[in-house]
Amino acid sequence: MFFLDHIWLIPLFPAFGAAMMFFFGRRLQKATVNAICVGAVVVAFLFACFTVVEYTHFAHGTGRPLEKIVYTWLGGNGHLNFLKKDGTTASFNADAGFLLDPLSSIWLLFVTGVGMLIHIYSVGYMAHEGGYYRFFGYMNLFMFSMLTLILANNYMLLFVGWEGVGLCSYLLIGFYFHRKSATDAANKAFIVNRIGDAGFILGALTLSWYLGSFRFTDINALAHSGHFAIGDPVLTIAALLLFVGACGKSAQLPLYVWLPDAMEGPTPVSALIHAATMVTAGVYMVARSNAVFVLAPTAMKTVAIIGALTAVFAASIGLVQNDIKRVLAYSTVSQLGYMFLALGVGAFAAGVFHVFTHAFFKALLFLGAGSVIHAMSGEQDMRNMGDLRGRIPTTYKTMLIATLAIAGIPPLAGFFSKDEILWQAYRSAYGSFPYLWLIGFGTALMTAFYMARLIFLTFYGQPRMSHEVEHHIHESPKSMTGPLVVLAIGSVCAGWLGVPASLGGTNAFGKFLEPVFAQETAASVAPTAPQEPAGEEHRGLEWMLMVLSVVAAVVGGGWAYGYYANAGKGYTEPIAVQAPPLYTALYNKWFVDEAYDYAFTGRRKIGDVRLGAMGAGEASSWFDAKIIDGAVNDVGWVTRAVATLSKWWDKWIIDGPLVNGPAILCRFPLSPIARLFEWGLVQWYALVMVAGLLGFGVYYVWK
Amino acid sequence: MSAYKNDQTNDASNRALSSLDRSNLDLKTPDKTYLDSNELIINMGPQHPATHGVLRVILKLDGEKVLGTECVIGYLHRGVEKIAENRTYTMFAPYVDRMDYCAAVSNGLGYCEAVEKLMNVEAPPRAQYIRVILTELQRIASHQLWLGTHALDIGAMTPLFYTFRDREEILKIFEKYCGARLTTHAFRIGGCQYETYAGFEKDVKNFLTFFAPKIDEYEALLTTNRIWLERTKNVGVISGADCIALGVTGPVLRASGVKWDLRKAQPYAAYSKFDFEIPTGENGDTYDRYLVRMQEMRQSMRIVEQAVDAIPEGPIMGKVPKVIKPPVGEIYHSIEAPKGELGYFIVSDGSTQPYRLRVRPPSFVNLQALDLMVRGLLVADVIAVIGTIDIVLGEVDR
Amino acid sequence: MVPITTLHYLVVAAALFVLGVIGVLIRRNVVIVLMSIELILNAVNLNLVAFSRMWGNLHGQLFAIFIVVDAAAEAAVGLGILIAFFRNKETVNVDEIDLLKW
Amino acid sequence: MPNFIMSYLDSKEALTPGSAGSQFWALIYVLIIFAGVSVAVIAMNWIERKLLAHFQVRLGPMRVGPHGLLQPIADAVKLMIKEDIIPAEADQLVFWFAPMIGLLAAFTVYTVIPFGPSQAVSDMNIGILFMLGVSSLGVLGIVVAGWASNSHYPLIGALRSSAQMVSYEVAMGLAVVSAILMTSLNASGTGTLSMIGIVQAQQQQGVWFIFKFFPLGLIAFAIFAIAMVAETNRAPFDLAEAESELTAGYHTEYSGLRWSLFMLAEYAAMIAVSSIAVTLWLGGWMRPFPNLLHAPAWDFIFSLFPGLTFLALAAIALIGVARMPAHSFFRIQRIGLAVFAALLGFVALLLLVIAVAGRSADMSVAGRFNDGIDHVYWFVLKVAVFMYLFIWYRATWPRYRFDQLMKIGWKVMLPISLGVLIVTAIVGVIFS
Amino acid sequence: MNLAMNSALNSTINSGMAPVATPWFFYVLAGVAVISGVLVITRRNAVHAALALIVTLLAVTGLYLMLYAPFVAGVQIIVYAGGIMVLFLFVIMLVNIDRSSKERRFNRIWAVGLGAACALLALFVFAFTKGKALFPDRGMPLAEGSNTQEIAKMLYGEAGRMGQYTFAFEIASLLLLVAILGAVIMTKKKI
Repeated sequence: MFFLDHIWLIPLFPAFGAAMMFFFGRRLQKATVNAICVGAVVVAFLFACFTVVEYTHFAHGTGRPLEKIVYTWLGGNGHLNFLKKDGTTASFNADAGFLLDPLSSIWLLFVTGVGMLIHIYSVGYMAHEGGYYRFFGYMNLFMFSMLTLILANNYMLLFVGWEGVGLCSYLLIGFYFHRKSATDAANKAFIVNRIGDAGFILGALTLSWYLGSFRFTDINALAHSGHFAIGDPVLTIAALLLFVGACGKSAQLPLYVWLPDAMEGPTPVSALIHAATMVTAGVYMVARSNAVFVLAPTAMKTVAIIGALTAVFAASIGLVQNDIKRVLAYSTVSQLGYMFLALGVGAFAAGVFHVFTHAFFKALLFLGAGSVIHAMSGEQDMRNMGDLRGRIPTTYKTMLIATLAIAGIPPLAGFFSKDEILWQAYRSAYGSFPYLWLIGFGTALMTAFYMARLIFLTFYGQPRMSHEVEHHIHESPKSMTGPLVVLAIGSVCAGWLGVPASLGGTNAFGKFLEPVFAQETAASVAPTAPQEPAGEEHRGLEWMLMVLSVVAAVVGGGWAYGYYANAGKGYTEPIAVQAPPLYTALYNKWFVDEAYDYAFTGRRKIGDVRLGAMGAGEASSWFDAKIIDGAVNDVGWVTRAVATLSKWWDKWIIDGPLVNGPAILCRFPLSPIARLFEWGLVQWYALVMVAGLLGFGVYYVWK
Repeated sequence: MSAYKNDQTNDASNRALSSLDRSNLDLKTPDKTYLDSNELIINMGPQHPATHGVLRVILKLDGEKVLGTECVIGYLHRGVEKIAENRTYTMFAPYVDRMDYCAAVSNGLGYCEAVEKLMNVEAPPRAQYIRVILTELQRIASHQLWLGTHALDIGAMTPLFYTFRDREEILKIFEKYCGARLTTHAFRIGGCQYETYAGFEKDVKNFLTFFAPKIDEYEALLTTNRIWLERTKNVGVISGADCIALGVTGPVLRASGVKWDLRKAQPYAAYSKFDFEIPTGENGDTYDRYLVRMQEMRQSMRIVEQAVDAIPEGPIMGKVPKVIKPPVGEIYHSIEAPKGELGYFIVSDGSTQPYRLRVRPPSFVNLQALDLMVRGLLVADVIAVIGTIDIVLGEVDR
Repeated sequence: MVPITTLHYLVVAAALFVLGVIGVLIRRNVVIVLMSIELILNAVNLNLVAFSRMWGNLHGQLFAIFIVVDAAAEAAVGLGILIAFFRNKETVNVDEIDLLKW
Repeated sequence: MPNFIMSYLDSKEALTPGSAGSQFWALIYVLIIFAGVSVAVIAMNWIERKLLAHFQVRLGPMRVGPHGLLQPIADAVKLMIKEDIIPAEADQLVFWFAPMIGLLAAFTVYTVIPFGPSQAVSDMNIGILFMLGVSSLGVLGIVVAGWASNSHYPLIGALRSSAQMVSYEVAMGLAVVSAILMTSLNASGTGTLSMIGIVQAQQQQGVWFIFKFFPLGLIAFAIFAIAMVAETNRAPFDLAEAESELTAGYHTEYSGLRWSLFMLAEYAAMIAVSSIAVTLWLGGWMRPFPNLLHAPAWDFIFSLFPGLTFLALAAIALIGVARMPAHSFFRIQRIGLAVFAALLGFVALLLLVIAVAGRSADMSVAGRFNDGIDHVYWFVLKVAVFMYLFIWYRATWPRYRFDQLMKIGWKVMLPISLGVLIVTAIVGVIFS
Repeated sequence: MNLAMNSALNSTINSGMAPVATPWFFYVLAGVAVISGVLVITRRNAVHAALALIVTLLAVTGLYLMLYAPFVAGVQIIVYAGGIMVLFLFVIMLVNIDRSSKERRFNRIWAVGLGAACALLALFVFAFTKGKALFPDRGMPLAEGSNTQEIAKMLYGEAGRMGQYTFAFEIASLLLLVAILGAVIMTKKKI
């Protein structure tokens, strides 16, 4: 039980690395930085592995959570109390506590694992960048925050991690702070995340106000206790608020806008934070709060719809983007939409499974893209690439695998997880949502298309880059390709953990997670939607759907092949040819950023009017100048009028007979007498003394 | 004014060389730092018993404390250097005796040696020895005069009479040798003017035996006298570095711990043949200067003793033409006069008269240190310091 | 000749006292004002000693001695103030000592 | 003889004229003392010059009279007929009478100096206080002289010397107080400020106060001896007239008679303070061991001393005559010196006659005269030692600097004298 | 002259230790005191005024001696004439400015001051004439010879008892100490 007892050490390893970088990083050699930071993550990964192994022994398949409270961080002594909704008081209590259950085990493993790989990759990728120690310090700090997030046993500590990863995201997006676009992107990410964070903290507080605790175990227990009806409005509101937070962190509509811009950061950062780990924090949080969501079907539906819309929306944008990282970014958003779709339809396990597989292939894609960019001397535009497959073969191969995986080609990882989601959407335990399936299906088609487009534009066709760049193209170092290969293996194999029963698999992944999600199925769902046995009768339908999606993938890929396989300089976009307005809309990301600029930030005017934050500023400025100041000025005018009157009164009445009168009185008859006593001539005072002496003398002599 | 304020203590080590900057010394306007009636500007001299002649020292005082001084010189200016340009080399020799009239022999030695060097002739050994003997006797006489007047300045009357009594013996020897007591003109270019008289050696030896206990007598009066110690210790302190910066030489320099004596450093005449030591002081205060001069008298006696014993026979004049016409050129030659480095710079245009003659008088240069030495001290110390610098106004003004 | 009685002394003392008062009241020089105060104190002393003689005991003389002590203290402090004042204003005229007037 | 003359002489007690109320004799005494002190000062002038010269291996005045004996007279005449210059910018009036103040102060103190038990103008109850007070008035003369000259050096000199005198007065006064304390160590426990009383107290206690409570008395005496040198502005404390610094100090602008008055005052003050020292610590007029050697025979032997001293002086003069070169040039000098020797011899004879005549008649006029001569002789002898010391100091020591002087006065002498005073008081209480 | 002296002699001898208290002395001393007192307040030059004050003080000292108060007289000389007045002269020389001797001697209100002082004098004269009978012709007997000792006894006490004025004496010494410190601190240029 050593590792379980010392589970709190896992986040501390990267924290140590970050602290070292913070205090001494400037003076350290690169090798030392590597040793400390990468070493810390490696140790954390190994520690995590052993911990999970021990946990499986501990749980014995029951999935009982392991909760370890290190110390009480906020409240807990009874002095910090609050009033619950039902009128009873509860003690505000936030622990520095750690919760390990199957859900967090999975996250723990892939966060540390993928993180470790990306750290190793970064050693190569960042070798020639400035701020080396800074980068790794931020990365380690991110690892610490993320691990805190996933190991937290309550919303408050989770929020600490949540904010920590937000901070690290901000810092790393703005890593090239000398570039204005980078700092702008960082600010954008930070601000958009703030919206989500506000929702999250409100949701968490609402929950505790309602349930009296921040602890997941307590909340789960209460939610399962049956005291709360399904559709309880407070829980619905709380769930929706939490989802707002998830939208922010996981880049869902309408808060997804920061993620594509976040590609300004270094590519490993994009891979680690903005593809594999941090953006899944929202998924994790919703999955973690599943008990609450289950009691709020409205919220569930919202999640599902938002997820589906996000998926198709982002995929559509991804169809026409030219920046290789942006394509991947929209792909990420789209895939996150898939996950939320899964969560929304109640397929928590499927969603989590997709997170798991997605972590591999998306990290792989990003790292591969990074490798391509590395090879292209920093070029990110796919229009200037082409015919790279022979020149950077390892990257090509691994990226191809990842593409196949994300497109859903069996038996690669994406196929299993995506089809699980689609199947669940079509027919989940909570109901049937064919239209959502349809959206998902369309998205899958688009996914296949844009991913194939990426591959063809990058690795096939004719070389479109300049000669200097072409001359410099080279395969990346081992520290970069190594992780690619490992991740490629993961992309191939990860899916096999969750081969559905319909394909003769055991869905071990779902089984492993079952304890986390099974209870509410039993507790609350059963009455409303009777458990349908995963019967044989649906297997045909399921297969059919699988075939359809595979076909969609192939078709999408085929289209892309048709259009892009031989793309030379000045190739044409098929959509631009077929539907130029649509292309414009897609190319400009549906004008969402512009809309936000008009509506929220107010950076752009509609006619003469500015809306949004700046508009509010202008409006309040106008209000201030015209209304407030006007009122003040009017008051001033009144005051002046009164003052004129008062002055007249003062001058002619007060100063006249009342003030100057006595003064004149003093000056002529009185002051000479008074001045006799305060003359400033010492001898006068002595004279007064002599006068007194005379007076006494005369009195005594004549007495 | 701040420069003065910092000089609160007598501790001269606090005073950096930068205090040499005398632009602060504004004698015209009184110090307005605080309204203080104690601020005085006083003329010490030119008629003053303690300025050793016609030196005028303008003292700016805060009460009794000296804020600054300014020496006004020139009351005894006779244009010696200008006169040289209108006299032949031989004719000019007596004039130099009138500069430091307390050490006329040394002045003559310096001049004669300078001209000899210019002409590239050498005085014969016997002349060299006679020169050494007379010059060292003159050094003793000069120091005696200094001791007497210095002690008198500080208030001890008696040493003056003692030293004058004993100085008389030296002057008698001079008188017997060349007929003059004060402005001797004992040497000529190329050697000595006169052969020694019969009994010269005996007289000198008699003097040495006579004088040895007399120095002890002086020292018995002063060296351990408490009041003398209080008046001279830590008074007029000047560091060796300051001395060098100001060009101060002679006993003043040596008392500040710099072992610099031209008799050793650039031996002239016959000095390289004699065994003697250079006494030095440590603190550079008035007391050290006193001790150094007392020691110098003893050392001079040693030199004279050796010289008298080893005086060779031979001619006393070198091969010098009747008409002295040095080759065109210039020469600087300096000797260790009793008061410091006495230098002659002669420019010859090949005629019988110097084109230009410039004297580096030790008194004049040493007098510069007065301001540095007395700032922050009291008026009474100014007297002591003027005495201890040992100036002769005839030499300062020339 | 009239024998000298206490009254004679008192008359002298009164004369000195009045002279002192005049000095204090009309002289401008602070030093002289202080001297006039000494004059007043002396007049008082003379009175005390005369009465001591008259009553045949020494208390008057003792008082006179204490007044002398007091006069010494007064002179020291008064002149100290004067010096300090002079240093600041370069005047010893009492009618120019009027800083507190405004 | 009128009564007012004889009544004093006939009185059975040995009283001073002042105490006895004899105004006539007081006047006589005053005249005698004034003349005597003036002569002494003039003699001092000669003695100092001669002694100083001999210290300094020279002869000093030799021309005016034999061995310059008439030099003081010549000096006096010269000073008196010299033009009395008063600087134009000086304060005429003050300049004129400033020397008088010093002279007055210096001479007034002689009214209470006891040359003998009755050989004083008056025996004041506050004698020593009077002496200190009046001698401190001498400062005024110096200050005023320096101020009136309206010149820098005299002003500085005046301020210096007045500061010096005021400072040393403190230590001096405290030393005096410790001696006065010793007078109260008698049966009644009351001391005295009377000069005669102080000497008598020494006689009663059988010890000179310099040896009392050894070394307390000696320390107090030493402080007084130092302070009195400073008080009279003599070397090594002669800062006020340090000729090398301030040309001549406060009397720089003075010349002629007025200058000589300053000299007179200075020497008179020297004698006066020496007299205080003698009175307070050295037994005043008492001959050595009056209590041990009190037999009449001893009285007689000691009463021969004045005559013998003059005889010795006459002998010295005769030796001088004999040593004169046998040259006609020295004839007048030789005759003069011989006459001087004869004069001294005559005085010696007279004194010896008085000593013999006054031997047995105790209260006779002759006896009292004899006693008086005796007392005055011993007193003057002791004072003469101090005068010699003054000259010796001057020949030997350099001059102190002003700050050193002040430092010694306030930081050394004052604490020591205070300490001595306190310890004396404690010891006195213990032993009385 | 003879007679006067004789009578004086007789009277003094009769009264034992009486001082020479003739009226002539009194009138001379009183006259000197008053005249020099006038000089004190009229002299333009402060040094002259100080010298006149010294004369006054000495005259008053003489009066003390006539009043059988030799100790007070001694104190007067040593403290006043020898100490305070030297201090005055010192200060006058320190603050000696030629300006002051060329300015007006008297202030603006001199007439008023003089009037008040004259009124005071008139009051004194009136009081003395009115109360003349109250003063005895001769004083009570007062031993002069032991004056100092008597004063000492009153000041310090005797035979182990504290004197009547011991506390006053101590306080006076404290006052002096304070005055010394105050004067020193005030006159120091830099504390």
